[in-house]
Amino acid sequence: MKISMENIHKAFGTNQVLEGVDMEIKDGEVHALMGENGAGKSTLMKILTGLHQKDEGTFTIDGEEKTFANPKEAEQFGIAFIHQELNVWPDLTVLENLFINKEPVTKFGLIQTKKMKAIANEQFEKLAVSIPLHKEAGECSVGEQQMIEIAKALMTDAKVIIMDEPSAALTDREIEKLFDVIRSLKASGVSIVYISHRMEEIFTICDRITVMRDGHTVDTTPIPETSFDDVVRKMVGRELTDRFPERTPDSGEAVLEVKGLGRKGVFQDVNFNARAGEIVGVAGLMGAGRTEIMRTLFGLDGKYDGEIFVNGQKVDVKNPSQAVKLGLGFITEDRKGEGLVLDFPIKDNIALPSLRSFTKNSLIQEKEEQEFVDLLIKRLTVKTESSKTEAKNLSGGNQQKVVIAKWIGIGPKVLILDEPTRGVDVGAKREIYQLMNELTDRGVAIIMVSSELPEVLGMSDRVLVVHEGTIAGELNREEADQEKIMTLATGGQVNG
Amino acid sequence: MDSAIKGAKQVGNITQKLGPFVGLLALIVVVSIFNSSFLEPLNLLNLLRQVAINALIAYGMTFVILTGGIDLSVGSVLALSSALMAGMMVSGLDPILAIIIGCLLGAVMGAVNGLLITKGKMAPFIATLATMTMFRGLTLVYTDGNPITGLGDSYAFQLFGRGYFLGIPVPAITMFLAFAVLWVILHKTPFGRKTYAIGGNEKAALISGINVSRVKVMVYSLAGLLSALAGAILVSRLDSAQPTAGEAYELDAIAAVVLGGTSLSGGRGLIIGTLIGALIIGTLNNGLNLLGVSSFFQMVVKGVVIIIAVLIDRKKAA
Amino acid sequence: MDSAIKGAKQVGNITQKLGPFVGLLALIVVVSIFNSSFLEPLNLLNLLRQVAINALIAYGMTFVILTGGIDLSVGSVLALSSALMAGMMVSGLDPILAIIIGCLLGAVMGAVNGLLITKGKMAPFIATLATMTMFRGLTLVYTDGNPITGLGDSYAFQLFGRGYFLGIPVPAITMFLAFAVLWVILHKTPFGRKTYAIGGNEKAALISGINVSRVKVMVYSLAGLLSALAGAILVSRLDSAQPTAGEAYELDAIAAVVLGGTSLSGGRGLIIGTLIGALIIGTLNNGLNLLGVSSFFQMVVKGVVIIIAVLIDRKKAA
Amino acid sequence: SLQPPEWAKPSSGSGEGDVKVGLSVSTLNNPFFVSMKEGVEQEAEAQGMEVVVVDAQNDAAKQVNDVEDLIQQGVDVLLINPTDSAAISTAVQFANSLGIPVVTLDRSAEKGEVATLVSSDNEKGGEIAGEYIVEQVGEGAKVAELEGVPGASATRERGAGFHNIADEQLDVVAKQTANFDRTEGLTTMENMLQGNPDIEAVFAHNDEMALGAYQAIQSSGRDILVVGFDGNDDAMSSIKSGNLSATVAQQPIEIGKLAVQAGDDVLQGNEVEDTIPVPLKLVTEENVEE
Ligand SMILES: Nc1ncnc2c1ncn2[C@@H]1O[C@H](COP(=O)(O)OP(=O)(O)OP(=O)(O)O)[C@@H](O)[C@H]1O
Ligand SMILES: Nc1ncnc2c1ncn2[C@@H]1O[C@H](COP(=O)(O)OP(=O)(O)OP(=O)(O)O)[C@@H](O)[C@H]1O
Ligand SMILES: [Mg+2]
Ligand SMILES: [Mg+2]
Repeated sequence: MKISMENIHKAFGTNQVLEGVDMEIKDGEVHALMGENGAGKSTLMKILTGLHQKDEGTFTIDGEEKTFANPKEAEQFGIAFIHQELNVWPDLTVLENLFINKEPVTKFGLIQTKKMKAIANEQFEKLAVSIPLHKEAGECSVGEQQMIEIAKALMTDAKVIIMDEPSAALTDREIEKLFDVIRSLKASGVSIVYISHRMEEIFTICDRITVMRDGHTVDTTPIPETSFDDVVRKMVGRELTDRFPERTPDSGEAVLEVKGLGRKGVFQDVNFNARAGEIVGVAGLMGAGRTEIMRTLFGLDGKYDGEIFVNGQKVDVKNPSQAVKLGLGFITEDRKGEGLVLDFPIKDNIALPSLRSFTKNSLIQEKEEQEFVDLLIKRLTVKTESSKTEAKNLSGGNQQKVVIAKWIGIGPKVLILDEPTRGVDVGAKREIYQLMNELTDRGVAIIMVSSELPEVLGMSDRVLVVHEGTIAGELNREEADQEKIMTLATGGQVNG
Repeated sequence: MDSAIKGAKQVGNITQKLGPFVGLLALIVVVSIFNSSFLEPLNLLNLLRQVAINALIAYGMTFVILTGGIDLSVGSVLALSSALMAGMMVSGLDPILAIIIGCLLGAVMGAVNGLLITKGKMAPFIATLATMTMFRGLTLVYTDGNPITGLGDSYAFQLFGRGYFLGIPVPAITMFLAFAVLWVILHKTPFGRKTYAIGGNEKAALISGINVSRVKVMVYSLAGLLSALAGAILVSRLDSAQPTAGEAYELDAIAAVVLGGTSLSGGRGLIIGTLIGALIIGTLNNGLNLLGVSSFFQMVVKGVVIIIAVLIDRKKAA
Repeated sequence: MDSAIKGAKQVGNITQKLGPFVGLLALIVVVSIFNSSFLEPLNLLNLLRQVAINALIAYGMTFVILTGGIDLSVGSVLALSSALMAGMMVSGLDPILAIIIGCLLGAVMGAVNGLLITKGKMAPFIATLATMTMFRGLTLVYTDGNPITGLGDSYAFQLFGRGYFLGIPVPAITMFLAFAVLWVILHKTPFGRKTYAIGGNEKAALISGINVSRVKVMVYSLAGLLSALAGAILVSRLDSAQPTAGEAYELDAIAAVVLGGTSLSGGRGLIIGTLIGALIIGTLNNGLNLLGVSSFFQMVVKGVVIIIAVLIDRKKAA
Repeated sequence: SLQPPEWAKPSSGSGEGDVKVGLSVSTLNNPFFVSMKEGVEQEAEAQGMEVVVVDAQNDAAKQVNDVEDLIQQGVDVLLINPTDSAAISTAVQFANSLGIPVVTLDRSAEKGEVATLVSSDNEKGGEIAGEYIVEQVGEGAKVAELEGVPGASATRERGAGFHNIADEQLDVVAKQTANFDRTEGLTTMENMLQGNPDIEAVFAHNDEMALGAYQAIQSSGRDILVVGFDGNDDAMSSIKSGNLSATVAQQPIEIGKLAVQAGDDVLQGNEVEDTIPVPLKLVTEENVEE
């Protein structure tokens, strides 16, 4: 199927998102679509598949002009869409999730469960996925949920599959599996639109790349004719030097120490520490339990085994409010669901954990608050008109900066960052890395959980590798490399 | 370890499903210890008949709550549709035909709710709060505040609320039949699946191409239809249509749904739970009467029982 | 263009805030065209006095709804606390002291709701549905179903519900004073900010170190306290405590909050809106009475007005 | 069939030992019915009978269930104070089918076999109130009416009686329901006064509303005649202190007592009248001490 989009315009209210986008998808190619957060990539694909309606422009499919009224129509026409936001029903089983709104029925209108199972098993085999079909989707890890979404799209026998950041929640092993599938789809003539912020992936799997900036198409080039730096320049509109800013680690005393930390059935016997001015990277496969360890450490999951020390003092972290008082900050992996009050202005979001520090006589001192917030917004270069803009109107990268600003505001001793750059574009990523450096220079200890190995290697002073709920090994900056981390993450041994 | 966790989870799942049932059994045991006449056949038949009205309304409420909504207007829909039915009967229409038309009118009232919620984008709570007031007012206007009587003595009509078939009260039979039909709709048809999908994740349902508005309108219509059916039973039982019928019935129906383990935030629950929930409430009402508990204390006990039941359910879920 | 957009947004924002106010004005104009006696000073004073009770309850409801909850028990809390106040007065306690203790007891009842919701992890709808039944039952048990009378004739107590201060009815003064205090709490203190944050995103609030449970318990206690205060006014107005007082008051309070533009899903809304919402409902009741509309039609009109008001609000938001 | 199956019917012959009386009351949230219940209990105790009381909380459907539950407990005679005379019919018929005699209190049943109705004559009471108002404020005076719960028989009958007089001799300028509730009586009256400043008298379908209306009138500083209905304690003391003008007093305790006696008569096989009227009395400041 050949799709060409010409001069697409779209505005949400007064927000002009697309201002003349052109793009062409050929038969059997893997076409990368890149651009900064908020460039309009997802919006373009949503319009193509009938979820939003365009204001202007034309879609031509195999030579004929075509506009879909709703996603179902697009799907019936052979265009499947794996959305950036996961569309799972946590209370339904995996099987039910796979077949929502396309259940096969008997002539009496009853659902044929057996037939559904057969189709699903076949599909999972192709993807080498082994999720039990009767498991509730809510009990699956984010990565598993992503695989369900992928399977769902493949089941439709689509001729074009749009993948909007499919790898954001996957680790390298799953990504490899996904690439195998993409290659075999391509071989059978299926076209793929692949949206991602991860450069390495783009250069591994894609044939051509279209870059978008500020609602326009910059250009489309075959992958062999372009380079990493070239793409970045087109995306951000200026030259960007190194991906990772230089670090001059200078670590002090251990600020946080964890001994024998465990929670029944989730993780056990976790020991590590984090020193002032140090970045500790935490790597592992999807579902290894990294997030769970951090949640427990922050008092989010209640009772735990083992001991936690802050500044050498044994502490009992029963809830987040105690964690915050102890000087811990937690940037979670789900910034929309857990990091931000989306309806709040930026100001209120940033001030939330530090309300106490500018409250006098039980009243919030609004001037002090405003100054405090303005300072942070400036320091983190949050791109916004004013501090009164609601958080939901910011792009992903800027939202992430707001979350970080909010925690910098409490003057933390320890900052836990869980997947700090997931879904964040290269430009914003670099700024976040720079911030992390600034923080460590001021003596903050940073624990960075990440599934992006280049990031772990590029930023960490020390790397902890988690495997099935235990720390499988610890590597220092010099000895850490991709291979050793993967070996430990998959249960292997590394000597040294 | 993995299989142990799985095992534990499955047990958890089963007790979750059985939870309301165990509660009902416990309640029955307690009541029959204190008053042996509870278990007499006639009382059990009475109990089933008494439960039927709330159960029917609560079935519809289950669908509504599964989509993440709520319907406060069920009692007023019951009142208005039963007044209209009675009006038709008085004017000489065949009672069974009147009931059928009345049920369809109930469905139309439900559709009004559905349209306000989908097309009007109103919160279900507010939309149905407004129609609750409105339909009640219309009932009073239509009946001029008086009961409608003189419904004739069609045997079939009398049977509908008062009769027995094979020794079982007809309302109870209606209740079980409706249960069977609705169970199939909810668990075996795409419509049922969509109901769950909308409540579980409305955005995702929309993206999956589900016509969310249409499903919702149908769900609220179903709730209206079932309320009207309950109203028909009431009209036959009371041999009249009461303008004040059905007041506060929404609360009993919601309580039945929740006692049955359905989540108020939508997407999770079973209709069998609702039937059991309705039986729990009915047993409580009947049992407390049999035990001679004063009506004032009955209210206190009912409140406490709901709290305990839900708390136990929470404990299990955790 | 950019500043034009900004301008448009601000206008949008202002009309959103002014929406309920414009609605109120329109209503006042309509009513006074049809019946000139509406605008007479005495009627306006009466209106304010009539609105006070609903407004006080609705203030508390605003906090509750802002956290994303709901409180169905406000009417029962009003009844139980006013019965207890009257009981204390009859037994010779100083009436003002009795009112203060009664308000604290109301706060305790609210705290029970809060604890069921936070510690018991119950859905607010169900927890307060249960306590609504329970507190009502306790009121009936305590009063034995009879009004409590013979409250003595303390002048201060009589003033509280019936008196005037500087020509303004005391309940209206209470209503405005409470408004001022609550406005400051909601918009100028960390507690208010936390209330919004919890409703906006409870998980994010928790992770930001907010003690969500404590804030919620305090919010429900506040709602209980304000219901009890409304109860005190009612006791003084009626010179007695009625066991059936406050029935269905939760509906009027919720309607006031929603008419005032507060979102039922929490996190968004203003207390000034609630005051206006209460005035709209009061004007409607008073106006329809003045116009001699039959009470049956009044219900229909009220339903329709709520629907129209909310629909207009939605249109503006879109 | 309209009959319960044979196998389910309770084994009759529970008539041994004490006589058991079942009383189903429309509501106990109202002092009038509480007094009636007390009358039943006093008389039953005097006669050595056992009483079981259930409260329908003004819900006609609940009352039908209540009666079934009473029968389940093996009562020998049913005393029913219906929430609605039409709606209670099927319950009466059910009792009839099991051979349990039924006496109704205050309101009757439209269908089914009722041994007797013990009640005050509400319509007559409405007329008494109307006549008293004419007598006090003169023919053609402007009056207001506070109605009870819409559709309740007391509302209908008292209203009908009142209008028998008022339609001829008075000018009813305002008429609103206040649902038998004191709070609503207060606010409704306030609003009525606003719309109709020249009202001279108010008839309220019960004392609760009358007392609420009185509060409204008092704070408006006007002098308006208020007539209630029922004669409960609160109203009596209000009349005593010269606030309420009058009330049409019923004798709920008497109704209860007479009902038990009638039930006893039926059980003994004695003849009883179709209706047993309980006298009403206009209570004013002059005769309130009696
Ligand atoms: N439904 C909507 N209503 C209003 N604005 C929207 C809506 N959807 C997207 N936007 C805005 O449109 C712009 C483009 O968003 P889009 O999601 O297409 O970006 P993206 O390129 O996919 O970014 P990312 O890399 O962060 O996924 C953003 O400014 C976003 O805030
Ligand atoms: N809400 C949940 N309910 C049930 N199980 C869960 C839930 N969240 C996580 N798990 C399970 O807990 C385990 C650890 O998950 P965790 O999120 O800590 O992994 P992770 O290493 O952070 O990986 P990810 O990259 O997926 O975030 C996984 O087996 C996952 O399936
Ligand atoms: Mg996107
Ligand atoms: Mg994780």
